Amino acid sequence: MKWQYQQATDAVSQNRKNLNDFEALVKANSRDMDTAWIVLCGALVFFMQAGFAMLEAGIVHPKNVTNILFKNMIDASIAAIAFWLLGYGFAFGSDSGGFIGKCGSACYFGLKDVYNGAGDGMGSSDGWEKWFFQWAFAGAAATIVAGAVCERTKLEAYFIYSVFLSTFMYPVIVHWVWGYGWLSAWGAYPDSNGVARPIFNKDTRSNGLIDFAGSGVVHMVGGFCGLVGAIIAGARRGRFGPDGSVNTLFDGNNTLQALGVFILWFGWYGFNCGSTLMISGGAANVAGKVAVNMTISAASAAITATFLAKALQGHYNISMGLNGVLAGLVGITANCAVVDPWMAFLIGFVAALILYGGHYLLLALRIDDPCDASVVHGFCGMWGIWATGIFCTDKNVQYAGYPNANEACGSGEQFGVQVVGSLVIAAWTIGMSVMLFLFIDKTIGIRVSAEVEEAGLDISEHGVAPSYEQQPQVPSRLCPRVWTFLQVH
Amino acid sequence: MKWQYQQATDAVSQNRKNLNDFEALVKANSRDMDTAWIVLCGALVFFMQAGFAMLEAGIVHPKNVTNILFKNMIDASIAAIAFWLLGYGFAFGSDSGGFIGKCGSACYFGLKDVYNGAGDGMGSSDGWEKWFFQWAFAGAAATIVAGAVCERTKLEAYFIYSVFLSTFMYPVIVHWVWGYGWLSAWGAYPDSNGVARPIFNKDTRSNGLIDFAGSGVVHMVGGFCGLVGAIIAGARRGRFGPDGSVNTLFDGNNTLQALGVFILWFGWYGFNCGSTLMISGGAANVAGKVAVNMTISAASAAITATFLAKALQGHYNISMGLNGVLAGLVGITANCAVVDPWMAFLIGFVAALILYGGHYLLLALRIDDPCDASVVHGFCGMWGIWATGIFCTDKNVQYAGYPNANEACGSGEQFGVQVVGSLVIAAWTIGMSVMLFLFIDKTIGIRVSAEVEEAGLDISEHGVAPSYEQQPQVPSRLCPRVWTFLQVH
Amino acid sequence: MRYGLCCWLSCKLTIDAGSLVFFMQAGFAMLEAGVVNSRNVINILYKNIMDASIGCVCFWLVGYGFAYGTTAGGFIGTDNFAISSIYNGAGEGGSDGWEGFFFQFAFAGTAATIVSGSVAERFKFEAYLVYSGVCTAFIYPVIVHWVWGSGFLSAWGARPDADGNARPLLSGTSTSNGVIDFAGSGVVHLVGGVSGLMGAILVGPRKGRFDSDGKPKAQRPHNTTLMALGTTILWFGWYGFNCGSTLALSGGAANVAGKVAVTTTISAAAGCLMATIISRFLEGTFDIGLALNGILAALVGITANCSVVNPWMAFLIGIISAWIYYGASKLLLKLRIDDPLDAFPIHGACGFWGLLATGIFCTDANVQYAAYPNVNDACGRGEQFAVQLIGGLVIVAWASVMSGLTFLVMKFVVGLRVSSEIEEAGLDISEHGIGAYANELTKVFPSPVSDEVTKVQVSYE
Repeated sequence: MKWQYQQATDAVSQNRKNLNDFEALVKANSRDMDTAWIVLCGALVFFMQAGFAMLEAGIVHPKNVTNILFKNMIDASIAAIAFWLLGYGFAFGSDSGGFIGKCGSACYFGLKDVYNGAGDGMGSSDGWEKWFFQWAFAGAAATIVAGAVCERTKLEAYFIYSVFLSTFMYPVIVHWVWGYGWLSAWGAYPDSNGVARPIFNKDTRSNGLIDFAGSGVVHMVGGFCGLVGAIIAGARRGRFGPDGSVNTLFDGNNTLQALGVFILWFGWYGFNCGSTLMISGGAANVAGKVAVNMTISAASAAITATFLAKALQGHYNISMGLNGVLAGLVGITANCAVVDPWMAFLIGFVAALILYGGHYLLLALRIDDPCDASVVHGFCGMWGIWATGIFCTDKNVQYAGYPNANEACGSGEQFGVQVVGSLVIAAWTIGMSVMLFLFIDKTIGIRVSAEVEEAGLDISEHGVAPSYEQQPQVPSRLCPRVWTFLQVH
Repeated sequence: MKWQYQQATDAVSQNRKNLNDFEALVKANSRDMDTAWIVLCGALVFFMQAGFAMLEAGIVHPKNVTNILFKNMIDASIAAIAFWLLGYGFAFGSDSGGFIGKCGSACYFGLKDVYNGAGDGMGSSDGWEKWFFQWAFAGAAATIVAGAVCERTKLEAYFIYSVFLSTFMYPVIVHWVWGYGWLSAWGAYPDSNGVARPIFNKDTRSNGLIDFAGSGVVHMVGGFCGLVGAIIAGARRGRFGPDGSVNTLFDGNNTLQALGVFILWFGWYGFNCGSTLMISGGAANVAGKVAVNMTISAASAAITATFLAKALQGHYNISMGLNGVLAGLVGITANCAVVDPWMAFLIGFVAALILYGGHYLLLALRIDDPCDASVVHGFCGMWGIWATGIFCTDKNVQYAGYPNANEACGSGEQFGVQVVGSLVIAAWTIGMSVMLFLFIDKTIGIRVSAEVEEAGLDISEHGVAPSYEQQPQVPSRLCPRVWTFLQVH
Repeated sequence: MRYGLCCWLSCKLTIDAGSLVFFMQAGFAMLEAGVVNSRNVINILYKNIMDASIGCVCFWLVGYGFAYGTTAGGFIGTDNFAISSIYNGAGEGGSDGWEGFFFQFAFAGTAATIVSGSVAERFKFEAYLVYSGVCTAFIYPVIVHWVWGSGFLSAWGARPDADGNARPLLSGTSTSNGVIDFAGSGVVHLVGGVSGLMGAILVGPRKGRFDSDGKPKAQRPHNTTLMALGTTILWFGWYGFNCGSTLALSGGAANVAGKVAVTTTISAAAGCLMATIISRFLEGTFDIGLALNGILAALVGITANCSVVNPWMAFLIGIISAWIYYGASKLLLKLRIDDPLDAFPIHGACGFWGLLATGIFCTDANVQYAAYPNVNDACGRGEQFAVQLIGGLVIVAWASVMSGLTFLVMKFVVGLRVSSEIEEAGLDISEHGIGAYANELTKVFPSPVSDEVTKVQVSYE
């Protein structure tokens, strides 16, 4: 009997051992799924660089196309080096007073604490893919500005701006909102058990700022920085007549614009869906919901902008429609995980109105933002943050995986938090950019000379021939031979 | 002793409990993987919109480029709203007599039964990602028609068509073939145990229509609808001379066409591989097989079309080669999971022949389909459905995960089912589109005036000068009303 | 259950990554269309579409068998032609291997398409199609077999020891690794680059590329928008190329994929910045073509070693890649070799550098992390560098001899080069029946156009 008992006990503990192995395996699989998801989504987000490049190349005058392409290419590269050496450490290193990351128990300068085997090898990742995903975001934030200051700024000025943004200005906001900063939902103030608490109330009744995929962190930063740059650089020559009239300098290349917007829309599925940061444990469901909401918001904004333009301008204005898509996407980015589809529809609708109003507001203020980057990304980004407070429900916030269970949305507190958060982000961005661009302007100068601007930046900075506009007309490309064949047979 | 026994029993049941937890965890992991897979593939399918836009912009005359880009942008948006509010409910709601989905035990109008926690949270998804994936398909079906009716139809007519197709015409066929409709392999007629049975035979000996990723459901619908539209709208002015000659109106921009085709080919891997609808339970193997088959078919069709054109026309005609890729992809779409690679090679080969024959057939019939959409998507789509019946093997059908194990392919019954199914789809599509386009023609008119067509749709409908022509004298694209307003204030 | 779960993960990654690699075809097409003269654009686009198609058929029928079939003496695979051992249920619950073929096809297409850049604007279309078939059917698969299959250079080794554990050829024991070429600096890029060089030498420079003194005339890419689009698509696709080369996700391979994404990014960025600096200070202007090629050169340089180096090494590799690209490009001009797309400097020279850099920078801990099968100290001892050097030389020898033979045979059978009149008029008119293309192209993708293009267009009218 005793022997039998021993046998049974052995079998049971063997089972438990197998069970533990199995548990480890399943956890490792979950980790691997999550990592792969982030790598793939990160690649999609990177592809948005191609979208921005095409969109902006389709808007600027042909004499400046090479210049804008160059800016788009170089800011992704600068962001990679800057974010590797410093930015990522400022954003996600050990918290220092809720303000910035530093080198403490976690040190990410030069990716120091990301190394082979940094995770425990079973349930947690080594963290390589997180840098990759965050870099793609930093690159997107940097590249937004190129559209606002194009056709008149010095390339060297853009280098300086680009280094500063991805080294310091952007990472600090990331730390505040997505790291353990003072605005973060994961919070800077641990309670006695070490559980993080958001700054507002410092207990679980408050959420901190909810910015799921970066309406504020990425788009507002890029958009407001672009706005400041556009103001300090001043309008392009001839954009505004002495009598206050507005001149269209170039009609734009709609094919490139449309291509750019489609690529951006495509990459945005990586941007927003990937911001679940994992797919295991039900996060994949959230990713699905995010995809639905952002599709509906983009569609709603595109349709609204289209018919608004038709009603007010008398034409189906494709630039407005394309920018409508982007406005809808920017607007839903903060809240894609915490709203329902019908709310997404409304968010897109309002985003299109803001786009329309913002476009004419800038013109009325004589601010020259050729790509409307500050409207699409800045204003609609701010709307996205506010819309989160207006439309979020506490149930949805739980579903999206936010850590504290409370009724901040229902009680309206969340809206207050969102407004405060958006103002803080705007203040930081505007303050830093004013300093930055004024510094550049006083030292090397932000703007190219009038002759260079007139001749186009491609010649002066890139040494390439002027644009195609002197090309001879070619009436038809019909090849007689083929058609002769067809007409004979 | 008894106490020991109790302890052992407890340990065993504890193990069993743990085991159940793990089983649930593994199931949840599978669910999460499936969901993530569908989201990624859906994004790829959406990217095909960019491919269609570039392809079509590369074919139409520059004076109509903005118009075709606009159509591509707006039909994806209209499809999103229409499919959200109604279409998805018609397609996948509770079956009503095998014909259409309705609001029953499952109600998907306005995504009613897709909500946080709709699945059981452990083994099944909430269903968000399914809508996203299906929307991307609906957008693809809608956008095909734009290529067939381009350069001469009113934008408003296109809006009406687009709403109707994605609200009703397309979802009904989805219900028939992929939902629980009367043609579906999952069948409308449950037996006494509630197991679904296809309509033919109503027992497991029959499969229903096999259309894995939509040669029929998506491409035939788009293609035949485009054919009807092209006939009712009539040929472009000057396309056919009075003596029956065929004139090339514009030779096309091959860079854009090639870019479009590459993007489409890329997105098609999401279209077909994602149609496994999951990745767990061996479905990943099927996805791998699908990728192999469709690659071989596309390659075979491209090579065939190339050398056919060289032999018959004396030139390597790139348009024919590019359309060959698409023809091969459309042809393999229905059957990519149920054929072997050598069959895929033959399917692509025949698709290229059909493309070639169809192209000249349309010209001989004086039907003007500028992008050959009805040939590539309609005719080759029908070939895809038939090829499924010709080449499928019962073993392959099992491997692809179809529910009934039988010998329908071996006995040839499947071929009959495929022929019947394709005729039904063609009849529905043609019938509905004739009604739709005639209705549009009798009310608002389907065709722009001769003057507008001559001048190009970009000027009249979008207020922009013919694309890419330099217009130094064009002062502004904006309506005077707004400008007066702005300048006064 | 266990194996199944891993399989689903791995298949998923492989298919996703394969699609990304395939999308690089679009990148190559756009890049090359942007660089070549506008009267040859259709020709280069068509070559890109055809080498994907021909590559697929040839690789399916024979290439994949040569690459991954049962080895014959470590030299070549001998079975699995027309993927006969891939069928439903081949894996008995594991992966059936369909996705493996798909992923490898995407690589084969890449290797073939590189050559089209070297021989652009003067090569006969038929000759290119034949080369493309030979490359994907034989030249490329054999090298794949050597390095990634069970061939004599492979880290998985051709020589089993008594226990059946595969051993690499060099040293024949687990103390050696074989050639480490994680994602194909050598296997894919070096092969494409060297073949392209042979093609460029044998077909000769384009008319007017060098003046009578042998001085190169300035070449301006006619369309920078297309080049930028193509390069960004390539960079995007490269994440599939390198990350997907883990070939699995489970068992920690996803971590390696994450690391690969990081090192790839840092190297590309470093290459771009270095090329920009070179351009500014040696050429006097911010030349976008140089900077874009710097990205590609750095991506090629990191491809072999993306999994076995640390980020700071990736940074150095990217910087050096830009210099190697620049130097090789100048060298070709000195030697009067006309390579319109700089395919050899980018893919050949930097591909070789990638192999060497693996030997220089690899650490044994990193090699283990990247899941190479033998635990040893080959990197620490410096043996690995010798292995990489030998491997690189073997690849260069094979690729240059085989592609040289192919081109020579074709030269005497069908001829390599189009007639002087056709070259003058552009290949689009003669081979594709379409001409006067430039105006439309430059309107859609606004960009500087060289005077030469304008002149040609005028002469058509």
